[in-house]
Amino acid sequence: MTLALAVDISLALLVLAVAGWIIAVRDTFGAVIGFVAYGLLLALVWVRLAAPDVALTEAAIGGGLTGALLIGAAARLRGTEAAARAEYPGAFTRTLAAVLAVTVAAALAIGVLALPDPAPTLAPAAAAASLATTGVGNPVTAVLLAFRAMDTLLEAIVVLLALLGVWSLAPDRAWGGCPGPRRPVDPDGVLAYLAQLLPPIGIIVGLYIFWIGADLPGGKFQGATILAAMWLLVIWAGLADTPPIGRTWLRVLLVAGPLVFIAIGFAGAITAGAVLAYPEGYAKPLIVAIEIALMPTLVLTLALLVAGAPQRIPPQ
Amino acid sequence: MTIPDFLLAAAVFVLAMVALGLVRILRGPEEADRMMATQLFGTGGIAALLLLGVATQAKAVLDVALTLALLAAFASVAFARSASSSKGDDPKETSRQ
Amino acid sequence: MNAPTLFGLCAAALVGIGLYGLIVNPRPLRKILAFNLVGTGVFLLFGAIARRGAAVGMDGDPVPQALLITGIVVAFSATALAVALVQRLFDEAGSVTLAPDAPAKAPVEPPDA
Amino acid sequence: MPHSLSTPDVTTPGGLLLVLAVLVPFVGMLAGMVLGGRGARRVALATLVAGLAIAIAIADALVRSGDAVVYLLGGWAPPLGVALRADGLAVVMLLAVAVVIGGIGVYARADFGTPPGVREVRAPLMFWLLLLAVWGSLNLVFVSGDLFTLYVALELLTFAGVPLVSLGGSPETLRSALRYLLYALFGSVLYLLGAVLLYGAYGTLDIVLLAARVHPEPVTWAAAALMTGGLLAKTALFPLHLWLPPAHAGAPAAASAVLSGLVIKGSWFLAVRLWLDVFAGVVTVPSAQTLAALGAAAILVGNIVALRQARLKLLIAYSTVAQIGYLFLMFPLAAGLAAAQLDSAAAVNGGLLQAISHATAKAAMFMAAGLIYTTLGHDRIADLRGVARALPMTLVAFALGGASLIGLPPSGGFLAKWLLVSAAITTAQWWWALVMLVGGLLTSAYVFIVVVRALAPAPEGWTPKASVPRYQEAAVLALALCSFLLGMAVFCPVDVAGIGRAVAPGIGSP
Repeated sequence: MTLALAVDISLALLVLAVAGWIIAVRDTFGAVIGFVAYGLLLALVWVRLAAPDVALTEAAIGGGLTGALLIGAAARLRGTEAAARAEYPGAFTRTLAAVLAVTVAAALAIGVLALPDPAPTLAPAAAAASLATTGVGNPVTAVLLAFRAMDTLLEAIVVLLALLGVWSLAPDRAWGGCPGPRRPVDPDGVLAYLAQLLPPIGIIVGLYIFWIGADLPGGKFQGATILAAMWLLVIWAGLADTPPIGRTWLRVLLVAGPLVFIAIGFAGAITAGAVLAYPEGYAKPLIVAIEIALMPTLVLTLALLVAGAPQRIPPQ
Repeated sequence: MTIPDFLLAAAVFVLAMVALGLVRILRGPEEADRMMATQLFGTGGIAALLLLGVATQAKAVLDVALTLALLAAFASVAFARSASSSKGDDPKETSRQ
Repeated sequence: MNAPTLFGLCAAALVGIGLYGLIVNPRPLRKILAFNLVGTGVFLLFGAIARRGAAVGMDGDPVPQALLITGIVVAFSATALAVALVQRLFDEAGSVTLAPDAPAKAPVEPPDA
Repeated sequence: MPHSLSTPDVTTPGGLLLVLAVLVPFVGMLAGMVLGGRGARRVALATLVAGLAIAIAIADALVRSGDAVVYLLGGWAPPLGVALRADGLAVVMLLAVAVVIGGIGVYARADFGTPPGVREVRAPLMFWLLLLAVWGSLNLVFVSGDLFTLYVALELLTFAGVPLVSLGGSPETLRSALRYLLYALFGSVLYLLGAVLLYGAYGTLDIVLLAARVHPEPVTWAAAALMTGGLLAKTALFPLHLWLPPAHAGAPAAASAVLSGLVIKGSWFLAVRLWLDVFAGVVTVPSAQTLAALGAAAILVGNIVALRQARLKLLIAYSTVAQIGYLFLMFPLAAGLAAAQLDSAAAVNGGLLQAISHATAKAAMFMAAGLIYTTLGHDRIADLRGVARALPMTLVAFALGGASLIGLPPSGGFLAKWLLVSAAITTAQWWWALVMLVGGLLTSAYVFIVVVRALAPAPEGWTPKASVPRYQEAAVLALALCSFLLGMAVFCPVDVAGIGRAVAPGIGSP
């Protein structure tokens, strides 16, 4: 057994232990905190699987943003814990669930062991196509914005649609108002201090991760997540408020990214012969342009998804 | 023992320490204990990550560590916020103004 | 055993653990957590498959890696929508139970009332 | 070779229309979001017209070329790129959805307006944006040729459908929406798991390439089982149907029409696509029989529970549970025909017709129930007296829709059930015919009860609570007539649904 394998095995066991804890623990808050730790461990796993782009995404979204979202919800729902105890299913259902879970896991395990060797891969095709035609050094970015640009466009729409869904949960009287409760400002509090200290660093890191994405691991989703987290930090410290969702500037910024993406996509039908194709020599600048246009959209959407449904009309 | 091997061994050691932190999470009893344990967990995880990164000479690992460090702080802010908001203000109150 | 196989098996176990929690735990927030566990299991399996596809100097197949980023963002959106629904339900009803509290049928009235 | 999609990997004339069919509704949604309030409704209604025109143009391109319409996005061919493909099945669904969305849009114009003096109201804005989102996602489900893009399409459909359920905002609808969301997420994660396994085994997510590469082995079976299971949860096939009735019955009428008529057809269509095109040579006749057995149980349980409902909207919702069952009877019939070396198109067309006639009929019935609710102030079946007098057109529409569900000639439901029953008899699977017969009888019982109650004269001095605009009634009647006259499709000179599909050896053949 090599040392590298020892690292992997201890990591896998830790991941499984935390996952088991998340399911088994009685207290929901404990489970959520476990999930934050779980996200961190997964980022390590992704590094071990030589997927730094995914590791960055997992570190930013899995542990960070999802964790914060769930912590807030668990805190608010604390009072419902006791009532749920009575609803646990009986031994029969639990046994049935266990049988189903074990069956699926076993089938998957057999599937994993039966995967063909050598593994089918698109790496050679992507390598040949990406540098030659897109000029983008990071093959993952080339896949996201050239070969499978449609998925990325649709994903931007998915995020926006989810935000619309969250907004649709506003009470009618709060429509057009600000998401989340108003935070009292405590200028001397630790939170306010942190909210002044961290964002400048975070913004630089976020922009850096975004910018290197064209050639190295990184990109708009990871960068946007970091920026969104910094904005939320400032909001939670009470130093800024969430924008009222009725504002035109907000709506314009929210749709600008996908619309620019679609516009550049259709321009490709004229200049390069296919929708979402790029004319020769212009691939890299156009890809960067799409990423820049998507950036504000993603930052706003991701942060507002965490902020939740509008709850109050701001005083005029 | 070569340098990468030493770094990998160190990573295993740190992961073992992280596992001890896990036990702390499991024991509780207060939510703040758990959150502190997660923070410890975060620091240990980042350390392990950096060790692995240097051992395997993957430069991007530094960026991952940077991101993790930033967002670990963010998650603890979310925790602090929830701890303070659960004491006083009823979300229903604020929504009815 | 190599790393992709190891993490592939780990992924299978994660899916199983998540599925169990998804079915057994009645609390919506715990179901959301369990769904996220299943989701990460699926992603991890895809990641293992990507790693197996390492070729021509690349450490992994970039196509699954790119799709994984999309998948993680989609899973986050789903989580955010679900959490918002749970919170609104709590605000409106004061509880988050998924069990139908009222019988599915409206009370039947006599035909000539 | 079990190759049922005969498509070359080049962009065909009219291929660009497929991109438009997917993106135009989404662009409408984005524009509506910025314009807000009244602007969103205007954009939505304009998009309805444009979308219908696009669907017709695609159908024209398909019939003209006699082969599937294909578009390679970015000029990249699969497996690296993503292809959009529309064969006959997809085009028929595209057209049907465009028509139904159009009808719903006209109907909803009255219910979802922004009152004067207000800039923007939540429910109307959301309805129009979500309607466009549902449409774009459905079109994507129909034309996408890539399993991961289809996963994104399924998620889009979920995210558009869930807020439609909880549009009213009451605790019950929120609970239904949450239950629906959890089922749907569970379904899509299983689907994705299957797709991931397929990529691991065969190195592609493209449907045509996969169809050529898959062979019967444990990985493929596991993938097929997981994907099918996930899609069944999303389609609400018995016994995974529990989320559907409260979710569909609690929404506003137009939203119920979208959910019950259209949204569930997305995941069903994907199941059909997988079984006929990807796993044709892999799945076995017994597995197809299992699907149909669940369908038969859905028909019986759904219809019986529908009969016992006291409220009209819940009755219609349970009838959806039953009608979904019919959609799954086609699998063993197509398999049986293929196994007997016969053309399986009859069974496939039967299933397709069932999907379309149910979409039109169910949308019409839900909207009719909405008009009845507005007029009476309630929808208690025992208390429907006076409806025939106040809403004659609506009651006719309800009856026509019901006739299509029962399967009376010349309705689309009749032709669908005729094709399925004859396939059942040809392949000596008479028990499915029997189930359809019993299902028809049960359906006629509850449609009859509703119509008879509604025909009773109103009590003395009764006046409607509110009057409804004529065009709403007309939209409902138009959709119901579509469903009722769909049986005329038998006179269609070409088998549009079969275009772009080679005669498939189909399920069970090696």
